[in-house]
Amino acid sequence: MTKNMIMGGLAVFVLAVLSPFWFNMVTTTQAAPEPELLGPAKEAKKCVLDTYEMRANHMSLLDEWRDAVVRDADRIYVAANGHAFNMSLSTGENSCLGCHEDKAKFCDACHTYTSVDPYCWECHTNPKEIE
Amino acid sequence: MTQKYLIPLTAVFLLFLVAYAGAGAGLGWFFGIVFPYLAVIAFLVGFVIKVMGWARSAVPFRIPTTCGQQKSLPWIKQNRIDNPDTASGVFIRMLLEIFLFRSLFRNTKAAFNRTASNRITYSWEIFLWVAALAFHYAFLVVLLRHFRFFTSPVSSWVQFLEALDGIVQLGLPGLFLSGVVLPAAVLFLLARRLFDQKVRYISQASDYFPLFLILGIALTGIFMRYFTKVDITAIKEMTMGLVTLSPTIPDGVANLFYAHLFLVSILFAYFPASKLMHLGGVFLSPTRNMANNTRAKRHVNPWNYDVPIHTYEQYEDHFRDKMIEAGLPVEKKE
Amino acid sequence: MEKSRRRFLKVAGIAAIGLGAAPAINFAASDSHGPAAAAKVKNDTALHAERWGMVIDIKKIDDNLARKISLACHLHHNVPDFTHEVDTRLYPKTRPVNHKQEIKWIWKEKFHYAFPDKEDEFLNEKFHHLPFMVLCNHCKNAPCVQACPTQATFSREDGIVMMDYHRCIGCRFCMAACPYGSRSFNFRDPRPFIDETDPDFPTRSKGVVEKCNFCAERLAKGEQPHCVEASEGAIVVGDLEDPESDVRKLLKEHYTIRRKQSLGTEPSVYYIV
Amino acid sequence: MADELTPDELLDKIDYGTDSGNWLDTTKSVQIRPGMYCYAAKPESVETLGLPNARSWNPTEEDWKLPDNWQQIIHDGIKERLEKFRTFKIFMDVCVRCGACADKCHFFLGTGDPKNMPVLRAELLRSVYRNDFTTAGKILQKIPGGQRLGGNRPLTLDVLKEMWYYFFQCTECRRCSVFCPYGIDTAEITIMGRELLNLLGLNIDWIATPVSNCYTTGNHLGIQPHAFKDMLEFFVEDIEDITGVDCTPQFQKKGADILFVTPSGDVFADPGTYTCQGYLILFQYLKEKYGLDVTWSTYASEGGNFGFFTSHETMKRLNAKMYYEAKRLGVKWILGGECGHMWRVINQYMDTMNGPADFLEVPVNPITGTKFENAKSTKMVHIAEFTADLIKHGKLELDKSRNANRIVTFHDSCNPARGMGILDEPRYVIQNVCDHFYEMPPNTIREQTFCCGSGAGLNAGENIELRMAGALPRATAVKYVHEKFGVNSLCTICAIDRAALPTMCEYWVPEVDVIGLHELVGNALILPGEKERTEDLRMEPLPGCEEEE
Amino acid sequence: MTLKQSLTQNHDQLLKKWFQATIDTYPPQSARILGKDVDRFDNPVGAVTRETLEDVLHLLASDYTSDTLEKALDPVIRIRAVQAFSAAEAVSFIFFLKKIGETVMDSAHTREFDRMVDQVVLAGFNRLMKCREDIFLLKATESKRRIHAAFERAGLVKELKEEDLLGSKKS
Repeated sequence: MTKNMIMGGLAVFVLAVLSPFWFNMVTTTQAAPEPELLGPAKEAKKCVLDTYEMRANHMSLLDEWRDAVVRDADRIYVAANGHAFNMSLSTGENSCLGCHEDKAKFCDACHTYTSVDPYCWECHTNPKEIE
Repeated sequence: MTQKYLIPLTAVFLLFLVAYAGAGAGLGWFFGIVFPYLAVIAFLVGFVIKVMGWARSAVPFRIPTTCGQQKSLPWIKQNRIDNPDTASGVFIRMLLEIFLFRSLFRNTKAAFNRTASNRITYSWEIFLWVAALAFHYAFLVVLLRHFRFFTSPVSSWVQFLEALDGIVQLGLPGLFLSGVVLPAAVLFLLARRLFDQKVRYISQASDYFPLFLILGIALTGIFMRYFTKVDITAIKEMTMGLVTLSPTIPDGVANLFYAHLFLVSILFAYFPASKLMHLGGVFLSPTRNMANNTRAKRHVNPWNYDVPIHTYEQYEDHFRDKMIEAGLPVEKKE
Repeated sequence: MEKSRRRFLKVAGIAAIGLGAAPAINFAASDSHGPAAAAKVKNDTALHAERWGMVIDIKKIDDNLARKISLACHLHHNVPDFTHEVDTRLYPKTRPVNHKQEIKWIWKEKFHYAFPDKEDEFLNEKFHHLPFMVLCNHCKNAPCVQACPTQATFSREDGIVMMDYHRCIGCRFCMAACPYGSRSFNFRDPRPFIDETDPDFPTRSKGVVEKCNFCAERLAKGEQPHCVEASEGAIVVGDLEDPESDVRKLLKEHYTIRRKQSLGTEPSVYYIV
Repeated sequence: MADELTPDELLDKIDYGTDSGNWLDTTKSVQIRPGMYCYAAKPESVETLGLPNARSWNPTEEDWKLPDNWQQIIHDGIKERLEKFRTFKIFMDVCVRCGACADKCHFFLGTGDPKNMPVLRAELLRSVYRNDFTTAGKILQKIPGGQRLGGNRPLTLDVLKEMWYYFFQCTECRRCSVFCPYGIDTAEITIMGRELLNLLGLNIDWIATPVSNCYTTGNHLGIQPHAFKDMLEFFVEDIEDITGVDCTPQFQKKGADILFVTPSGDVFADPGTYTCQGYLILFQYLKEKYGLDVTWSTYASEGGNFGFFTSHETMKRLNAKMYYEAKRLGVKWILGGECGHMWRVINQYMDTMNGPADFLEVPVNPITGTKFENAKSTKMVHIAEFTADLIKHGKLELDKSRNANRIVTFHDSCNPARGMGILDEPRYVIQNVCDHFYEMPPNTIREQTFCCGSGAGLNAGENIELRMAGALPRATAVKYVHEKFGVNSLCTICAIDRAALPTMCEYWVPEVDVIGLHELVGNALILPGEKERTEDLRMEPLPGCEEEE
Repeated sequence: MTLKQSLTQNHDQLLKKWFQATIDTYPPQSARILGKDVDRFDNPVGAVTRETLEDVLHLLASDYTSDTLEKALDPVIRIRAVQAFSAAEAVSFIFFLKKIGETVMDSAHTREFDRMVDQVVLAGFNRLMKCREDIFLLKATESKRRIHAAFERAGLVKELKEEDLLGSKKS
């Protein structure tokens, strides 16, 4: 293998390793989102878990919920803080989207940012989207 | 003998603790910003120096290992891949070597015995090939998936890869296959080093260390995703800070993440000084990346030098009488 | 619930073990944060039964009512209608409709299809024109439950044969196992074919089987199933194990038949003829 | 091999422990065992070429009479070679010790000595390289126990002795290289190791003396020109007895078409001599029928090149004679006889070292018109290619029945198989001169062929145990076809094979003969004007001509 | 039950243990490879050892003479004769059979079995000596074949001395 080929390959490799750096220089970068609390959520102030726990753990909670609802027919979640919630993503007042009205601003902002694409919305509907 | 693997194991464990405790003690800026930058620099500089060093050495001779029929008479079928005489053949050979570990695969053929002539047995070796392939591809997928932390908006190819990797749609957050395959393959490679006597005998501490390190990286990653859970929005804010050269330490970055990042940084920094450089070496091995065509096309040795030889004249001078007596032709009759 | 999960894990294999354990670890951890442990409970108003059953009085149903019943169910459960014209503005990429595909939860069936074992050469002519409403029988010995490799279909304690769409992998073993043809498969994304989506019930996704769920979501709120409400008294649901219940009273008073009884699946849907 | 044990200890060994220490430890001096090593080079032989540190020494003695600065010499030698050979540098750096090569080495399989695993053979040098030439090694040196951790070790006398012992237990056959995911060629490392050892005068006599002979006399055996001619003339007499045709060859003929070079083993050692007679018959046939003008040379009378087993420089010095003589004689191109390492040198080194051969023509077979495109730069054609071409074009009259008593299998020699790739040409020739041909099992032929166990200069007498152990894998395959198909002839195109395999066969499979490809051709070829043959070239009755009892 | 019956009955167990013990005379790093039961061409030592031991056990269970024993032992002894074993090490594997016999078979047969093994050992020593003689003979004939024969035929041999034939030991 000639020296030029090696140098060429090496240059490609270095560029590839540095791609996260230069790629963000040549493209515009989206800033980290700040989830907004709107509507009822803004007033309620109390969610199922505290904020950090919710940010880190909500997917596991939802996983628990769906099993409880579908398999055990339990539909009410009495949280550790004493509040009762409707174990539903989108139906009813006391459900997730019942309180956090704006899915785009509440769910999607972070999900899009971190490339999380849950398949929840393939079936569950956002009441707002249904005219 | 046991220190060969106990020391690396302890080392990885200590490194983990140092970062975990260090981040807890407010040294997040070091483990999250300073060390990762240093590691990337060490990785690139080390890698380039190593490869340039290889490139600087000459390739005096064309010595491919030929694993098939040479190009000879037109009616004899040449094995163009295993005994290539053209650049395209070499290219395919290298492609198969790099992407499918073809030479390693040669190990895996079925075998037959005296007693059970029809029984096909697969040796332990096929699993070496399977595990090696699984390990490298899983590692690659894991690495590429992490681009979701370095691009914003996240590129579509990353999302496609994630969808592919998460195709089983199991659990929440969804299971990534690479997350299962990678540790499994590492554990196999580790078990092989520990329990196969011959491999154990040839293994050095420097063979165990990267395995433990990668296992540590994989496990911390898996823990963050599936078990202890972390706030990835905050983490991405931090990683994006790193790659846009405006580092920040946002609130809510878990200590486990610092440990994960620190182990990754160690891997990067350690890479150029270790056997992991086979990543670069596999492209450069002259026994694989050259065509077997020296008889058709002259290969030039850059440092070729003249050597003293015993010339015909010297030879004839020495044996002239005997040659004449035997009736052999000579240049000078005297 | 723990029990059923564990059984599922056995099926799902090693890979899932870590995942399945994950929430358990989480909640052990998160529980310690609050003074009281979180609890999952039922609605106060929920309807209960030892074993839910249904009695359908065929004599009270005419074609009109049958259509109404189906419509009520399908509308509220977002059951797609593949004859529906797709709104190309919302779903520009949807391929043309294949009218052979059909998804149904409760529908009108001819007697000799619904009760092939009871057919008789000299059967009373009227049977041939009666609209037999058929749906999932919520069998006591449901063959579909046995067939499901992921336990996406399971028997609830109250006798309802439920589907957990999250778990369905679309293998369609259940469809092969069901002797009543009560199950339908989503060969394609159903959403474009739902005229008016009911926000109170999720839709399904491509590659998932679906069927009647006995309106479990309504029973949980203390409401009667949609079909019962729409049937003008022709359909009654209640507890088969309770001798005082409406359904038991009807069974006592009338001669009833069940579909393909000889198979031993023990359907929970009875027909007054 | 394990340390010497008393019988008592041996008997208690049924529950053998698992851990047996670190191979890096050379605290106990390496055990150089009789039967496994070759005698040291004689000082005279080393001196002939002016190689350094010629002296009389004995490997089994404690003192190897090394120069005072021997460590420096090796260190500098490694350094120089790292710069000169990318192979060496990369092979030092990239091995991951996956173990794929471990059970591919015939010496490991035959002797059971774990240090014969190719990876460990290379690690002998690599451990020193890591210690002296890598940053990590230099850092680890400063930490107590760090050397052990990195698998590094300083170059001590014991390490040197171990290197000598094991680099002369490698036949540079490259079988391990076939299986290595990075193409690491242990043969290449052995070549470097031997070069380094030669800097200290640590060669073996079985290499040094042939090299010295070849340099001065023209061939490994030191056969002087008149004796060389006598030998061939003696063959001519034999052939005349058998066929009634005079095949007298030409020597040093200026302006001949082709210069023929073959390993001197074919001229002087049985059963290679019969192969040599085969060449003579072929050339006579071509001369008579087509007027082909072939000349031999007593100056370039050695195709083999033991310099290859000494150092690149020595290889070049010996190899230079072929082009030198071809130029002097003004031939068109060179034809090479059946030989293993000779062809590796010709294929991979010759043109680079001593070319360009622009004074020669691109080889064209004057009889068939075939242009040997694959040899258009080196201008040197393998006789199997040449004969295969003749047969393909129907230019040879062959009587297969004369080889009817031979049930043949073909042993691919390491160098032509893995350093060149000449696999199908000899098979084509065999199938055209014999009726019965059977292949050995697929994992023991072609590129996976097992070495004869005596290549790369290890074909001595004193190390016969090593050779027999190393030949075991090859013998097992031969035995298999012998038992299954009644194979009685092991055909090969390598002079070292012809010298080594008869001994191997005698020990492991006594009923099998070793035979050269052109011996078979010579038997089958119908010479113009020949009398009815009753004997083959070995003067044994042809099939159908056995004496009535 | 006679000893021979017992041998037949315990054949598999005896073979398994004996093979393992024999293979364990190699360093453990090698023993794993040699002991694996795959391709006889990729692993001739292991395959030949197993086959030979099996043949010997079969022979012991039927009729044998010291000649047949020697013949049966030949393949494995032939290998061990060229490996770096001392004479004691080379035949030691036969003695292992005594210990294995004790653990596997009825103690009533122990003495008889021991005597049987002694015969095998003697046959083994005989064969080892033959193999070693073969090797020395090969050394001599090989150098003769190499040059001597051809030279002699050509009448060129004048002063080849014994030492020259055997190499350069004196150097």
